[in-house]
Amino acid sequence: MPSPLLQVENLSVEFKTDEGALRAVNDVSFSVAAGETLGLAGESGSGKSVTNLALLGLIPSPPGRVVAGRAMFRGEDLLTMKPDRLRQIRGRHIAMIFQDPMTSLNPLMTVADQLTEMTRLHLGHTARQALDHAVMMLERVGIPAAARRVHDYPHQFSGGMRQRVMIAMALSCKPELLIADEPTTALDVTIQAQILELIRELQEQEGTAVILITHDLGVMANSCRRVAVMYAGRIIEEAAVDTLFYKPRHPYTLGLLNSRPKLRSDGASRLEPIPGQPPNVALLPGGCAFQPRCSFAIDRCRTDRPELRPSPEGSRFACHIDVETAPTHLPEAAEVRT
Amino acid sequence: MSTTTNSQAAGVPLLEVRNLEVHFPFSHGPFWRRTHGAVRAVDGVSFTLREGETLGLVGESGCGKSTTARACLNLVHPTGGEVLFRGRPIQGFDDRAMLPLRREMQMIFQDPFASLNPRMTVGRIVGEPLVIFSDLSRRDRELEVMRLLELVGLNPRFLNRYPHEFSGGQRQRIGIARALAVGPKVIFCDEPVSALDVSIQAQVVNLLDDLQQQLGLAYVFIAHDLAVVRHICDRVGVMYLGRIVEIGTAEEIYRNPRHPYTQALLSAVPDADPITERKRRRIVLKGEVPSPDRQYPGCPFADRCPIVQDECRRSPPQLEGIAGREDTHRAACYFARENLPTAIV
Amino acid sequence: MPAPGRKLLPWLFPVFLLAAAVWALSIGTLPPADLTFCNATEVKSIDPHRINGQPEGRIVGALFEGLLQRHPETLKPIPGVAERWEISTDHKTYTFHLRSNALWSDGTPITAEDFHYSFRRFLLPATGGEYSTLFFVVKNSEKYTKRILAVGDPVEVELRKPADALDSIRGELLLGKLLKIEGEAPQEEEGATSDDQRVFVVEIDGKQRRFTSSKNVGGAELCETVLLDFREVGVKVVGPRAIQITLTNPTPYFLDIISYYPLAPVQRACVEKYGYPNWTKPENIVSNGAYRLQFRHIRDRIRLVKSDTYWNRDVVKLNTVDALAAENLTTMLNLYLTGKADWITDVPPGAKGELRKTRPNEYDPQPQQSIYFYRVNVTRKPLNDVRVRRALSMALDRREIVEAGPRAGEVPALSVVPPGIAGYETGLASPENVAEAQSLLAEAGYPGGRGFPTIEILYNTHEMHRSIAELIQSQWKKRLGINVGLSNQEWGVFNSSTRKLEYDISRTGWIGDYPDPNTFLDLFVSTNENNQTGFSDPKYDAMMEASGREIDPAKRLKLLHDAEAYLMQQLPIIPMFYYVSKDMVRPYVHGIYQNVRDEHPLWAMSIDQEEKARFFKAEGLK
Amino acid sequence: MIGFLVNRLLWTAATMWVVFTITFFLMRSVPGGPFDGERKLDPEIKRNIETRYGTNDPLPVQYFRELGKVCRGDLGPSYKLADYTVNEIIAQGFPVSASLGTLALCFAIGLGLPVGILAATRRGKLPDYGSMTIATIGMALPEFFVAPLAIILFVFVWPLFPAAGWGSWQQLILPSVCLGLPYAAYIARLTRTGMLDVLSQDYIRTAHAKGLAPRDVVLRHALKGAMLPVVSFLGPATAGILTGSLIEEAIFAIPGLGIHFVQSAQQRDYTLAMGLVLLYFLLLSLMNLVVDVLYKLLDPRVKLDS
Repeated sequence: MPSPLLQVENLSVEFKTDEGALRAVNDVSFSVAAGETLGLAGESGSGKSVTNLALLGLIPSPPGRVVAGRAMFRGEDLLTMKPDRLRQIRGRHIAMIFQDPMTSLNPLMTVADQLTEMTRLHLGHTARQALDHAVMMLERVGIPAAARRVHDYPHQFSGGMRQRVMIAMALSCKPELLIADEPTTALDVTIQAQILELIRELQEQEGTAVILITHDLGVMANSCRRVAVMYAGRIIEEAAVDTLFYKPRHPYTLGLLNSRPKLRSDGASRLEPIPGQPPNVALLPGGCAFQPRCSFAIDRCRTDRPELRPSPEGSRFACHIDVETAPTHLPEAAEVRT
Repeated sequence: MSTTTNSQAAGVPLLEVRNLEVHFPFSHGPFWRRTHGAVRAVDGVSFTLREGETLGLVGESGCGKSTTARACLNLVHPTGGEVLFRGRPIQGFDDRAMLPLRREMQMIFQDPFASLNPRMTVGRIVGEPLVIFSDLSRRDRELEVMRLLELVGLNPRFLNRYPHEFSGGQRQRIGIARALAVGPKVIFCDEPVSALDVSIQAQVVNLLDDLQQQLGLAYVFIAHDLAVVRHICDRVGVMYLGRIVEIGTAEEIYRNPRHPYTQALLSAVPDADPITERKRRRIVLKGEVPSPDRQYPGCPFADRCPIVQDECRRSPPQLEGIAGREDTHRAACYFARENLPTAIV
Repeated sequence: MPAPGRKLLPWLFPVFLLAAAVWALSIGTLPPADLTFCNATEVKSIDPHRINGQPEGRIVGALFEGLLQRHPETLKPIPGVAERWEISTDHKTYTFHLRSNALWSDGTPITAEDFHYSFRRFLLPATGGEYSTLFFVVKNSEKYTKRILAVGDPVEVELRKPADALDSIRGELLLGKLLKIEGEAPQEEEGATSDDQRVFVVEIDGKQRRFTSSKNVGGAELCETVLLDFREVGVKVVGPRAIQITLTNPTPYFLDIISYYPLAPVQRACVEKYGYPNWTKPENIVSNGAYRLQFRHIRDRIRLVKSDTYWNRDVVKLNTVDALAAENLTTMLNLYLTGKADWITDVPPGAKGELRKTRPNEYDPQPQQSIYFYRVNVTRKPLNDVRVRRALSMALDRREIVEAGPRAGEVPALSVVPPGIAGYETGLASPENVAEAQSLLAEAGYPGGRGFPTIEILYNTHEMHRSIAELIQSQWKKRLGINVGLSNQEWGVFNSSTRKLEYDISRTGWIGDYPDPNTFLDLFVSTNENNQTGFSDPKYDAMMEASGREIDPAKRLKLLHDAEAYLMQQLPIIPMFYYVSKDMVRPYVHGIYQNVRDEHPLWAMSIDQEEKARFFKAEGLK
Repeated sequence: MIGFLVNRLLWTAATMWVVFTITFFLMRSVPGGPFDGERKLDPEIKRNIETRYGTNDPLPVQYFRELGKVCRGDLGPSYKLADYTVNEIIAQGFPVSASLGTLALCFAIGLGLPVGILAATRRGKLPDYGSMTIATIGMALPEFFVAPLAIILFVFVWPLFPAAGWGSWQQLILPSVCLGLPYAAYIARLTRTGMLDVLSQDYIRTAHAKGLAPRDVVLRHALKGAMLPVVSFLGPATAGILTGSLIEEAIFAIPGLGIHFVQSAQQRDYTLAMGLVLLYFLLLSLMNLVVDVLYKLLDPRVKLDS
């Protein structure tokens, strides 16, 4: 088996808060192979964005701090690397795109400035080369009249176009890995479809590996080959996309799938929500973090934290029970309310 | 009053919107401002809402769905058309005259946090409408607030807590409780679940479902999440550039969309089903939603339409019933009645 | 293409800042003058006929010279443009003979005609000379300036001049006889004065014509003004270099007046060519004093250079003199201490005590002919009772006031006329006597201050006035048991309140215009505008009137003494202290003498350079 | 852009007219006139002077006459500095005040901006706390305290600069530093706040993700945005500082306009006070216009709409 492009091992990230240290990412391990698309799913606060920001040393520090783990990228540990070396990797080898293209692009600089500064920095382009390259990249992401529009400011582009600019910028140095953090959440569905399609196309052409962070199960089903689901700072299930959707092993994954209304169902059936509220990472219960909301929970879940274990389908999941056979019961009403 | 029941019996809808227009004029010039044009946020929208029914309004951002709702409540002043509540026009009502109607029509918003005053306790937030609209004593008001909290699935003991102590889903429940306090007949839900986590969305959707059953509420449900709309709505209107381009029962719209825009919209929604996703064919629309500050002589969708014909650019198509299903399905497309291939598998 | 402005912006900003800095620093440096002094303010004007202040006097005194000037030490009148003069036996007619070598700065000789023109200009209503009252001792001059006309008077009618004519040129004059005045003279008003709507019927060349200066009156010819025929005024040219001045009454201090700077001449050709104010510009001005004006920078400095046409140029030692306009007293002291000013005309109150101790030969305050006093509104109860006023005065500890308030060795005052006028004995008020004061107050019906209403001291907003008022407040409270309130007002409002008698007790200062008791005592005559106390006493008026008619100097001074003694019994004002001089002068500056009017003509000054060098070395200055 | 400028200039003219009218009547409504001194003038002589200046005409007549003159750019003669017209006084005083103010601003920006940036990038560390404490004190200390202190230190204790006066570069240093200090403090605080605000933006994270060095992130991506609040502060501040400072000019004997502002009001020098008020508001309007244009140049999203 070829060594993966990125191998994250036991990553833990803490934030200092008034209530003490808050472990936003807890013992997370995963790997991404070259050219692969890994989905990172989970709700807000589950730690999926922090995980990826930590890889590039972009957590605001203080209060954030990587407390444990390794992230091997092309034989080097991103987490212990000197800042200078890490800056050479950022943008050049690992690029990121973010959720909101309006706030992620500098509103006071032209698109040309923002695109060229990367290639001039990493590829040593001259101003002329860099501008040509920027126009070429804009053309590739489908921006019409790129040679003219390259001198525009971000606000002169629509939301979808801005995200294309972000993608052009991220890919302009041909990085080996693209981290896309909720790239389509702020966009309309029609534009979302265009952007996802664009990422897929470029990925195929360049062989870029992608970590796609999303909470949208539809996007995941559409774009990912492998998916890791995070809950309360941990990966609780990791599987090939089909396995995850058709044979989920973790009650949380199952709950997520069941709580989504289906576009093509008749709409008459009642939704099955996951009860309770998303966890506050600062106040996690002992045992399994999902246990207070889990309809399968048994006594052991309250005391023992389940470790990731392999399933027959080749996935990994962190649960004491087998959702296919276990009896379900609703958690107590009082807990639902809190 | 007996007349009310009569009129209901006679089929007068709870809410009727006729040719609603909201244009925001923009103008500039030294001293004397000249109107140069208008953002045609809502441009001739008509629909009806019956008691206990849920009407969904879908469309891309900027298509005018929220403005339509606000105009119905007179939160923005319509520049044209009529809104009739139980057959009575409410246009031109000043804030005072709107008061009794605010008892009937309430609104909940996308961002529950932004719409709750952070310096007021939940008890005050929910009880505030009661102060205005009822003459309950303080004690009775408190009891009523507790009943409302219970109704939306919150612990009544939370009365004295502040909004920041709640999670997003709970805040949305507080917003719903506040809307319910005056006993409305219609609630305009403006993207009520899109800011919520997936696992919580379903809770709120179910809550809205339950409340509708218990209280006989009618909803105007605005969302861009087509799956949620499908789930909760009886009828759906698809909006584009301030107009309804297709309207009908949810079943009809989702199973048999006739407007090319509806078809494209539906085809763009990724489904949480990897196999379907791999097989499906998408109608990829060219470009983006054009600016609503222009007036289009023909069909506003013409520039992006995959099946556009010359006549589409000449005069705008009107909403017309689909042959055989005139009562339940109408679309504004010259080719809607033809048997076009639909993109949905 | 991108907008070029935005790309350049980050560079434009520092470039702009740099350019601004260079521009600000590019102002040329001036070579220092021989003598630099702080004149304490920007002068209002250098037109002799329009000024009245001491700082103005210093500049005008250097630029212009009148018929007479004053001795720098004694202030006695000494020859100026006039080399000699004759006084008639009735002491009413003075004939001045001009020296032949007196020249204007443009080289033309000064003639009697120049003085005639200047006096007429000084008196002309349109000039608005504030000090023209000084010259009212001259026959008919008051009638001329104030337009006091009676039927039958010979008059001059000044016709309307073109709108664009310079104001210094007069319109065509018609001479005639006043036949009739229609309408009332305008009444005095607070605030702006009203339109003079009188119509004057004048016979000119045997024809009757009607004139008015008001645009709002019909049926009459519009003219600039109708005045008494100036030939009636006691100013007459009696030879190319001889001018005769006739007075209404014998006025012993007339020579003091004629030597005062507002009576300096201006050159008609210059004034009428440029008009006011342009003739005062350095490039236009023609003067006749020891110095010429080189330039004026507003609020910065006035530079004077020695005039090479001045008749007495040989005595003038300093070639250039700078008068700084610095107003802040601390700043003036700083300039002085750092060697940038050789003479400052005032020092900060807080430093006075220290400077008197440490630099006694540089700062040595001497009593002046100026006084600080409180006006008492004698129209208000209970201040209309003379016993109350005397009680108030006698209850004061003036020594304590002087030491706590101005703190520069000021002298407690019990008279209005400051000491130091030769031959005059001041009439004193009763000295401090608390017991007597208490009994007077009891006599007036307020034993121990009981029943005495609260009165208020009004002063213009100023630290020193406040501290003095507070002290007086506590002295009266302690010694008389009466309650006194304090009220301060901004300068303009304060003046207005005082003028309208809207006060109980109000503070004032007064500087004598000429070295004669009259300049102080005349204030309290019923008709004097600056009386402002409501005091109107026929006996006092008569005493002052009598002194005005007396020819014999000694007898006259005795009459004035009696008047002052009477005034100090009546006490419409409560004298507090006499001011002292405030000058601080480097020891190497010679020719500045202590005198009671703080007048120091520049022509008498010199600098001992060797002494200056020694001094600077000793002080560590550059 | 042209339309915007025309519109703004029209508004400026309208504002100036309103300011003129208010000032005109306000000044004349307070007791005391320009020719009322401590000594009361003989009424006839006062009338003569008032006739000279036309201040005894009915108010409406005066109003329209003055307005007409102001419209022609003639501010009339000063009543108190009688040898000069107000135009001359402003022409002499304004360059002095303006150059002092400009230098003070140079100093304030040159000091405040780097300090603010430093404080923001070292947030919560010693440079931050230290500089912000000093800045707070700097803003709180009144000029009449700072300037004498500076004189004691740099004129007497350590004689580096002259005590007062105008004309050489040495004389400019102390007053411009003293005048600029509170502005420097304020600018430092504004820069810090603006910088912190910008540094927390998503696009700064993007810039870091691109691999830019921290210095480049701050200077190229953050500085412009952080300048926006500073620019809007500098507009009105510049108008104020260019028209002179009473205290600095008095203490350092600088022949600027600052003292005139107070004295013309106190002495009821109507024309001079009017001229200065109009000058100030004109500058204020122009500076606000400059700020708007600068804003547009700094932030392309801003639309220059009236």
